[in-house]
Amino acid sequence: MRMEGTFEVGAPRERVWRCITDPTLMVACIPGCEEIAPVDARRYRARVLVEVGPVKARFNLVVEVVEELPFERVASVTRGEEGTRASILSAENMVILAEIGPALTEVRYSSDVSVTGRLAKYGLGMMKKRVDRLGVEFAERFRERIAAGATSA
Amino acid sequence: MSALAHLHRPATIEEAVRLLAAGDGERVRLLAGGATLVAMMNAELVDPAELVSLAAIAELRGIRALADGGLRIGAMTRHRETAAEARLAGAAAVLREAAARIANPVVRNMGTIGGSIAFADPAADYPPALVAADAAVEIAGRRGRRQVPAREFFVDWFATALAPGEMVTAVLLAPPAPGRGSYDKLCRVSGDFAIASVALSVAWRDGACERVGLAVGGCGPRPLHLDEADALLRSGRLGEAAARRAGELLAAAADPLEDVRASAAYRRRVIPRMVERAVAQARAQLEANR
Amino acid sequence: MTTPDAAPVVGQSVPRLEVREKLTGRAQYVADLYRPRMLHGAILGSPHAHARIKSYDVSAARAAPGVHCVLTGEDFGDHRMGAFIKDEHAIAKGKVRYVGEPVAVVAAETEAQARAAARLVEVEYEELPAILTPAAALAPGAAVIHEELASYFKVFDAVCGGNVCSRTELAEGDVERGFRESDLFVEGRYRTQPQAHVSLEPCGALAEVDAAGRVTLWSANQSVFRVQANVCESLGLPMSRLRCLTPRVGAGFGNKMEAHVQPIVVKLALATGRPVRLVLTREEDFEIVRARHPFEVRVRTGVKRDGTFVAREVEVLLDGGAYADDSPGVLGYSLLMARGPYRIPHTRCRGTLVYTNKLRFGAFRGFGNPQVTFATETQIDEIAAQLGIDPVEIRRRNALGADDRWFGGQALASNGLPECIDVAERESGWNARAAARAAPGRRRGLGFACTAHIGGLLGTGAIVRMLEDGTVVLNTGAVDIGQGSDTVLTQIVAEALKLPLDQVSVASPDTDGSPYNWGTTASRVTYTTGRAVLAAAREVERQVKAHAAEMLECAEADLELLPGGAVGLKGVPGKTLPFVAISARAHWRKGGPIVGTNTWVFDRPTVDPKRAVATGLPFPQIGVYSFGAVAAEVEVDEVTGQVAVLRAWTVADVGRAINRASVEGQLEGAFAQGLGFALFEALVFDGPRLANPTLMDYKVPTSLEVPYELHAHIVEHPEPDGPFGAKGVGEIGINAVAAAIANAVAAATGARLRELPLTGERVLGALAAAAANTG
Amino acid sequence: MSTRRPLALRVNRAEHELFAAPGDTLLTALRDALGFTGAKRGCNQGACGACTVLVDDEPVRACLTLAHECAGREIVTIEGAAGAAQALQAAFEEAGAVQCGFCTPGMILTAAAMLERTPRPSADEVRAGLSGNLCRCSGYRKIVDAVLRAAETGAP
Repeated sequence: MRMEGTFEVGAPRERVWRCITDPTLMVACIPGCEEIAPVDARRYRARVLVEVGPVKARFNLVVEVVEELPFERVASVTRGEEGTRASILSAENMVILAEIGPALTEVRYSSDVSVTGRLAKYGLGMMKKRVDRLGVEFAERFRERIAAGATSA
Repeated sequence: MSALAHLHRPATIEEAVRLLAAGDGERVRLLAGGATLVAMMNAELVDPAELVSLAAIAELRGIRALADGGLRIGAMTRHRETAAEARLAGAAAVLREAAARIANPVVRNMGTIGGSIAFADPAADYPPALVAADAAVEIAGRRGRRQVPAREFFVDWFATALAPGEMVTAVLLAPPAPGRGSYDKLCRVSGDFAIASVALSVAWRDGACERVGLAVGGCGPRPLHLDEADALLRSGRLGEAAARRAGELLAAAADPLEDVRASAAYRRRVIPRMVERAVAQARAQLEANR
Repeated sequence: MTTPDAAPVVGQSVPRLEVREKLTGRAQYVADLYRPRMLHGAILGSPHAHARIKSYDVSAARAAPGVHCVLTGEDFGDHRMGAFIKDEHAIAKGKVRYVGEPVAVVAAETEAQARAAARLVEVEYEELPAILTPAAALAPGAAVIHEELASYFKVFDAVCGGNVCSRTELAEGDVERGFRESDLFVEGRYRTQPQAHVSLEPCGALAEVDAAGRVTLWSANQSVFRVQANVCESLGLPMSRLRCLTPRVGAGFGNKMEAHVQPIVVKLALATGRPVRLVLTREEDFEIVRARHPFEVRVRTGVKRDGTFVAREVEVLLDGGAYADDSPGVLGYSLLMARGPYRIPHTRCRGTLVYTNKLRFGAFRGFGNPQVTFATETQIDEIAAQLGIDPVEIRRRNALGADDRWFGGQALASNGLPECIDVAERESGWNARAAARAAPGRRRGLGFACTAHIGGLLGTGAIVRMLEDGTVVLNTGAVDIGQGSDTVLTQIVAEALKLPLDQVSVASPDTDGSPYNWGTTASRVTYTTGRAVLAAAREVERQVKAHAAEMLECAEADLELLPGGAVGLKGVPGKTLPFVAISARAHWRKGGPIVGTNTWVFDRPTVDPKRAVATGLPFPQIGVYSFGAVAAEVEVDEVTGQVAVLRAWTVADVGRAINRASVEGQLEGAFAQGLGFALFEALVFDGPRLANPTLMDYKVPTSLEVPYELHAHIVEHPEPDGPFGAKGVGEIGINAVAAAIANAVAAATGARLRELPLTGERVLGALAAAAANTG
Repeated sequence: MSTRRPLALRVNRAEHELFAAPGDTLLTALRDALGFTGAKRGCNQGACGACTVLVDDEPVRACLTLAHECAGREIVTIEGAAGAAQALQAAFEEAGAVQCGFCTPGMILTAAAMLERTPRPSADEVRAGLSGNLCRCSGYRKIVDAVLRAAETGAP
């Protein structure tokens, strides 16, 4: 299942870069994200609540940055499972920043998400919609945060 | 392993609401006919700690006429009963036809209208029918009863206007009006969820449309309905041009799924075609009645 | 004189022997078996399509409540199983090759405990690139799914390497010359989808170990002997240590022929010393057993202007999934069927079977024939349309006749194809078909297609034993999976020995006591096992007569069997001996007791090297040919493109129908399964993962999709060496259904679809395209 | 964690005492606790119909019904077939409507309830009435014929 999208942020690319690499800010932007904590230089641990209709699943994820080109792009892989091990999630993610103007940055993101286990039985269409919407919600929140000047950097 | 520790069987709505309020919407769930909830429990998709069975609450059962001639369909009314209800005639027949298309005879014998709409599967049959019929949903909570128009009840994929701790107690219909109600479902095999469905409810008097309700199921997070499309059909007297335009508007407003049943593109494509057919059939009946 | 007792039973619609137990709920399937102190098994499936297993941690699972045993690939030896290529471990070892592949198994006190514990097994993986399509598998530099393929044991001369599991070629004549001599050729590419068997009973097994360490295994299967071979191969167990039995089986269609959970269950029982049962959930049954191969077929046919077929070239590409299973057989068989039941002097068929990181594809009713028949039989309609010849007429002109040979060179000892065509044409009202009977907004069309199928393959045996009281027990090892073979074989014995049916009992298949039987597959039981049964019954007759001759002091040749279980001296009324007298004596005399046995292996060569060239074909002898024709009437909804089948006629030459109702039941059931294949059944993959492994999302036909007007017609052209002339019927009914329906859709709409299933979406698209072309 | 509680079920006109967890389905109780294995687990999602039993004369999916919801109700499984169900058993045998048999108990009980409501159904009514009970073997033709046959012979 693939999720992708593009949105623009009214901020210089370097600032956007600092935001997307700032775990505190990402907690606030990722829908359902309850916690992010760095494990080491390249890895984060995250807890995310995914709600699909009446079904709620809390995933414990590890995000590992596999490639980082400062200010331009970051590739990561996500692995994790529900607390009960009932579903397993893995994803390959890519975020690419493009400078459109001095204070305008385009964020392109894509993620190949694979879920197996109980949630996988739940209907492909719904999961896709849910994941697409997560992307849109993320973009909205991210823009809001940047507009509000919220960055620890 | 199921975490279910308690199965309550309250005798009144108030008691059910009290038991429900003790949970957070995930830990405690209402059990109506079981057709959806138990299936989800078997698939380990939900794992409630407590269930509140509504089976023993007399007030939730059956269909009765209201003082104004309207109908009150209790939340625990089985699809089979709704499908056989003679009073759901004329414009209200849309509900009866939708009930008759749900799943199969055995599941219709188990599933209830309250359970179905509270689950709010956008590909289910009742939601577009209730929206087309402009029904209202009666809701009970700690603070008493309230009514929500069906058009506002369905909020999102599997999400309704029910607040935490609230339950559906009935579906309310205005007094049945002469006219035509129809429900057309496109699905892979009989009893499957809809790829797309068209619910149409037309009330007429003396050969003139008084009210038109048109809703499409399976093509968005909730039943697809546009006041503008209803108005077009009414003012256009169910004419071909109005039907075409209404179908186009609905297709443009659709946000269909891409799933194992069909592609989003196909769903968009069939919406106007199914709408035109449903309207043409209504028009033919209206003309025959004239 | 015929007594009511001894009315002929062959050809009659005798009710199933076991029908009362099925009607009253007493029939026991594997899930209905409970043993004292029985544990329950559960499986942890792989979340990855392709990964190396780096480590396991089973400590949490072992400590979970009720758990007796947790096993991973490390607990299994390095043994592999497979019908054609031994490439599969009992559970994943070293690598996982598809999502859902068992990586760890648990036995616990309850099913819920076992499932919960399985999830606690920690597996560390190193992911490898997932190969999800044949094209990706064949791409240069593609990750290799079976690195040790070259070293695997193969039962045939497999042409393999890289991700190619096998390549097969079969050719007759000179195809280039054939195309040069053709006036017209038509070419097309066709695709078919993966279809799930959906036997209503999910796969399952129950194993129990005795004090000596010998295992008894009950399982849902199509062959106790294949189960025994698979389990022992994959566990490195001597076959003498495993006894395989079968309770009632809730249908198979191919998915219960080779192993499913049997090796796992046996291993768990051995590890715990307790009986262990594991019945798959419906979802697991979808995800980890097997399914029908998706095919890509390219067909090019050259014809004369008068409609005579001259040349054909076929190329098929099969996605075999992660393990070979029965795939090499399916590939070879599909090529053998790609010429169809027609004379095409110059034909060349080539096929490639590749490994991918998906669920294994394997045997499924039709065995590759429905896929190629969809391609070839719809192409014939295209040819007919281009030449302006009636579709039935062009088939009749090219149909194989009595003196023709099958592709590859095998002679046909019986051939009812021309009659099948006539019957389907007549019954469907083909020549009176009208285009415009449909309601407004709907279109109707009638479609036609032909097919043939083998019944045969490999070894079989029968023991007919007469008891002291003159009744008999039949023991064949053939599993009745619901198709009714126990009844048919009993009818054969009863007819041969002129016994009432109730004096023949059937022994349940048992690897300890039954003669070898390859299995309930390849439409083979009636023909091959029936032949053994008949020969064994004849042997009983010989022994009975030998004893009777001593008793009556006459020559054996002067004796005859009398109805009701007796022997009499020909022409001398009153000089009779009932079986009870003969058998009782035989149990005390030299030459007794009376036991008739027969074993044989199907032995007619598939390919005549003087006529055809074959490489990589895994079955040197295959079977005898049944023939069939299908006509289907459809209605297409112009608004949605949805297709409904209104009426259908399915005709088959089965040699001789031993049990008419059973034969009709096979043809009707096969039609329904073909209808699902034609119109909506499809396994959908989301990347590497099956997206619809439930009956909510994967739909099979209900009683409303299958028309009530489904007419099965039996044509009888006896096979000379078949039992009472019978040949196979299990699969023939499915092959031509999708093609007939696609031809009907084309007749109704002018839209030609080359990809299955014919969903509303595709038909609506084709309708629009057809309208654009003509408009 | 769920604990098993005592439960009295009336099955096939006899009282049965058993223990069942609150989340146990009627199917689990019938099969594992009481040994009525005629109800089959085909999908556990209500989609196949192999588990269909009668509760107060109406067909239900035993896999979607909680056992504790059935206290005080009259449950009939194929093992307790009576009346129309018996006529159907005979008709299924005569019509050759049984193949693997896995769908048969659910099919017969569904048909029995249908015949109670519609004693003389048309073929299409039978098809609609059985549309929630999957059969993968027969193509349904002989099953529909069997129900029509039972309706004829069962009619007063």
